[in-house]
Amino acid sequence: MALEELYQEIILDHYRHPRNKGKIEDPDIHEHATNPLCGDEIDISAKVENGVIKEVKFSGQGCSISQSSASLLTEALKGKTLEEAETFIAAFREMLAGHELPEDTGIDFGELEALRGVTKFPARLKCATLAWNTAQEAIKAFEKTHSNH
Amino acid sequence: MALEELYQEIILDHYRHPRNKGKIEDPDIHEHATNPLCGDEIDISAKVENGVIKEVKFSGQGCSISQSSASLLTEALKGKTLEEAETFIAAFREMLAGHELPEDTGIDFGELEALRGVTKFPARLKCATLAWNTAQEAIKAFEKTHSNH
Amino acid sequence: MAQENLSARKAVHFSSGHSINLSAIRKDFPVLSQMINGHPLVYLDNAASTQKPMSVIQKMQTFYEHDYANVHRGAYELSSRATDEYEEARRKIVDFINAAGSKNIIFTKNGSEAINLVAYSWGRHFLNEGDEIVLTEMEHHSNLIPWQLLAEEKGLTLRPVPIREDGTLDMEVLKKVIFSKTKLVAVTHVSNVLGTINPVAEIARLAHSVGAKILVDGAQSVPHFSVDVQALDCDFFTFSGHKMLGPTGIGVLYGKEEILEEMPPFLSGGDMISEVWIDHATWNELPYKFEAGTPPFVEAIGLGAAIDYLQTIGMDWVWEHEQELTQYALAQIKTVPDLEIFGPTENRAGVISFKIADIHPHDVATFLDQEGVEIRTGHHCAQPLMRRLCIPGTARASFYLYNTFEEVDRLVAALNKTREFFK
Amino acid sequence: MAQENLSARKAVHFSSGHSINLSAIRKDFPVLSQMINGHPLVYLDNAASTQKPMSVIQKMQTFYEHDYANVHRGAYELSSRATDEYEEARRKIVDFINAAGSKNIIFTKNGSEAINLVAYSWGRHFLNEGDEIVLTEMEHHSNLIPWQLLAEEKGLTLRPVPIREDGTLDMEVLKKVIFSKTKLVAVTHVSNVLGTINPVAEIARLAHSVGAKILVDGAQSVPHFSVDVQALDCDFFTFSGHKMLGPTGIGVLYGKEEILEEMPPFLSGGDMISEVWIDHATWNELPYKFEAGTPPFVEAIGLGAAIDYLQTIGMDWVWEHEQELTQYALAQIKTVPDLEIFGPTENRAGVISFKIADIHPHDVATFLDQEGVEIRTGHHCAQPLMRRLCIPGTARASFYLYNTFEEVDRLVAALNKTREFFK
Ligand SMILES: Cc1ncc(COP(=O)(O)O)c(C=O)c1O
Ligand SMILES: Cc1ncc(COP(=O)(O)O)c(C=O)c1O
Repeated sequence: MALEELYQEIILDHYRHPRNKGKIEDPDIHEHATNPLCGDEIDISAKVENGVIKEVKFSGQGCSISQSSASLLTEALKGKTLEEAETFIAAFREMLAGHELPEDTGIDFGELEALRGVTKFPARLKCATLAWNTAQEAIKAFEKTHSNH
Repeated sequence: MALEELYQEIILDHYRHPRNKGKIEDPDIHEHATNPLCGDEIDISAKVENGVIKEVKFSGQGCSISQSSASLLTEALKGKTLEEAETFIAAFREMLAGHELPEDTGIDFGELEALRGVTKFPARLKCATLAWNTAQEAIKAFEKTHSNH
Repeated sequence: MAQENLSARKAVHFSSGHSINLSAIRKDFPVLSQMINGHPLVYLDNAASTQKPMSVIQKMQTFYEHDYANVHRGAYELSSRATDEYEEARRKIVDFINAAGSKNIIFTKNGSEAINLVAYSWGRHFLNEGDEIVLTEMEHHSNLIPWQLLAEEKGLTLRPVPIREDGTLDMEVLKKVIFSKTKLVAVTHVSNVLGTINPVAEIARLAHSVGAKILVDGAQSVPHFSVDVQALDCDFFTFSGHKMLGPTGIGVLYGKEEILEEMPPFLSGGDMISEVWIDHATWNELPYKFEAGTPPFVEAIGLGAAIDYLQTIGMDWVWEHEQELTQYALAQIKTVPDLEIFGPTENRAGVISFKIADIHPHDVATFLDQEGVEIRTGHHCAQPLMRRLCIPGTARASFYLYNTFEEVDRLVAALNKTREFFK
Repeated sequence: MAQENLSARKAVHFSSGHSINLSAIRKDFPVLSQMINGHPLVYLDNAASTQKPMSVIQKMQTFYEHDYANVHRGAYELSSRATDEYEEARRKIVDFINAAGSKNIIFTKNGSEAINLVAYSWGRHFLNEGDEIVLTEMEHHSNLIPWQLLAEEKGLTLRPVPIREDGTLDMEVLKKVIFSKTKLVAVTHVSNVLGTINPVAEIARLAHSVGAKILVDGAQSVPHFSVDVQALDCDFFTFSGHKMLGPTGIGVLYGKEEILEEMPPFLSGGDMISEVWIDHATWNELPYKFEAGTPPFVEAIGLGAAIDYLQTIGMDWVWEHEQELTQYALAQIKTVPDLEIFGPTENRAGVISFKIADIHPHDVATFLDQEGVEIRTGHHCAQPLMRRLCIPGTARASFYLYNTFEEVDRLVAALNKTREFFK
């Protein structure tokens, strides 16, 4: 049954036991976003040191897909440079869009592979990408302020 | 051919040689109206003495139907009491709507019978009735002011 | 499930007057006979939009194939036909809601535009700083944001009336907040989330007693039971064609003639004018003063066919049928473990909002979709109401004349399955 | 009549690339194969509204029969299909007029609403007392009255640019009236009365040189030749679906993204919001910020099918065909005794306004209708232009891709007959 593809154990696990939930005090990076159509909310905050994401947290409310996706995101981005993070986010969005990645990107999605099932549920795509779009916005905003300095 | 029913000689004659064309100075009754959709304009003015329409004129511009109808109206209403005029206008509108009049009204349309052809051309009904609606408004307005005195 | 129960109901059904056959009705709706994800479609999103009977689809098709031309401005055969059919559709609306005449009926593109028209034209012209608008916590955004924007522009105060625990309007508060400064009461006839039916005739009396006007958002009432705008004595009444078997692209504003007469135009352009100079213009008579440009006249004609269909079935039958479905559904849905229903249990329409345990509504919808059961989830354009209920959204099943008891059973079975999976 | 001439033209026609067969095209339009008053219909009122090909009618029918549900808000199969098709239609518009992306395309109910949106949202927000709007004497009421109302509200000055004797815009005057106080130039791309094609790219440069914006009313251009809104560099561009083979109930506003971003909402309600509290709200992203309530999405999908049809034929072919018809018609109509044509003889679209002796246009139309020839008469929603030409109205024949040379001959024969009768 296709539903099991969508609601894989990893996803349900991250939904029930979200990792890195909360808000970082005095964050370097911070962005809040909503999906006006279904009411999902995501707040992403992070600490950046020398261009590396040292810590990242999320808070918000929403369905199992949006919340587990955010939880998985925090694990995936931690330790990456901003540049790596942006490449990774772009690649992840490509995967959800159902596109094959070129062989040579060398990107390993790890547990995030579990979200691939969403490609079969187009109505849920926005749930899966909300956190990622938010993180991308956040990084862009950070880079903009810092290149202005 | 149906067209000859619409454009009867009487109508073309009244169009080419309109009767009572002009404006009465210092009229007792006066009303201006337009048909916004085709641009026809009609101005009706009249003198009333002891409740009788002594004189009535029209001016304006428009198609053969609207102008001949106005010209015929001036001839029909002259000499009638306001009450008779209103009954007559109502009866005329009934005729154009394609309704049979009850036998006992005793109304004789005379030359106005020529306008009966309009019933076959619904798109032209508004042309034929513009002057009559305007006259009715004018009489109503007159009666309103005079009952208030 | 409950098979005897069901047949008993159906008997009641058929004894109630005419012999209406539900499966015959369903055959009129081509969309219903399809499979979704391997199951026969169960369409339960009627509060968002309803399906269309063949007669409506075909009416528009035939019109495009045989009689199409622009309305109002033509002195030729096709254009006369189009104009006649458009005005005939308007008269059908007049009859359907018992308006005084065609002058009271303005065609818009949807229910929202109808409310916006009143806010922009009447609101901007007649309301002044310090005036108050009373509305309710259960309004659809379309009967809230236009008043927020107006309030901001004009310095008005909005007075939201809260709901009580049972999902009904708090009439005690309503009576208190309506006073001499109140200029408008904007209230939904039926809540699109809770199914609550508001006592709008009584609210109209309260509004009029202080000289205020009342606008009733009838998007969720007119499709489901017979409405008499004059008996309700509302000043404005709005609704959408697509929620009552009609096409998209058409809505209706009803207004009292003397009020519409005094209102300035809203949208302007072709057809709504009388005489135009390069620097000023005068306006056409009602209702055309408010219909600028080429109106959605084929959509209006389609809505006319929808009304014909509803009247053939009979609005009493529609309402009775939905009431039976709703009572049955309320009883059955409640049997799902950890399920909570929002809204009143009695005197309510066929819109049922609920949540199951802490399963997010979006997840519920995806599960049900896999079973072919199509419901709506989210805030239903009523975010303030969601805040009041302290939930991010609900799952919502809503019925119409073509829904069956078996479909309710399918819904309940799917809900049970969902509950199992997320346990 | 002119039979050799005709075949010569047709040869040119077919040598111009693809082998498009006019009678095959005509078969796509069911309405065309009917009799009116005993004669085969000759439909020459395309500037008011065009007929619809089977593919458009059927697209909407199929959608209602198989895929209908409300858009945007659903997490289920049918609603996803509807949303996808609606957004696909938007992308077709993007391609058709070469917009930058979907954010630039806002669906309205007709061309008039698109202009009103700009007047209400952009105009009320960005214009102030003393600012000036330049427009032309040949504007349709829909690109005039919204600016009159705005001018009255805000204390703006309208600067109408006159036309020259030959029906073209007086560019000398235009250059003079555009100056630092000018904030907007509102101009029609093609006149719906005279067929005049205005040099909008040049006017856009003039407007931008003083920091003004330009709104181009494309109701009569987009249906007939290929338009590139970015090449024209217009800030706003508007048009109607029903004038380009699409259904009623749908219009389009194109706007530059940075301008749309800064504009406040116009119509408000469901779908155009982001977060809503009882007393305030925030807005959805473009283009949804401007689409309140259930949009006319089936109509948008129908318009998408119309664009598919036009692109299959090819806009170059459409334009060439209409140009040939127009040149032929101008030459033939002139042979009718006492007939006067308004508007330019060259560089003009297929809209031909004329009068015959002192026969009122309305009478002409009735005569032609008896011969099955359907034209439009009256002021064509351009009363100031009628005043300028000192006439109450004109008779107007306008062409589209399905019209034939034989139909022009039928028109001319009917005109001669009319002339005879009233002699
Ligand atoms: C030049 C022009 N502008 C605007 C319009 C208005 O379009 P709509 O009737 O779709 O609102 C028309 C058509 O009537 C037109 O010809
Ligand atoms: C109560 C209520 N009011 C207004 C609307 C808005 O109607 P529309 O979407 O036709 O603009 C809706 C439907 O969404 C509704 O349920």
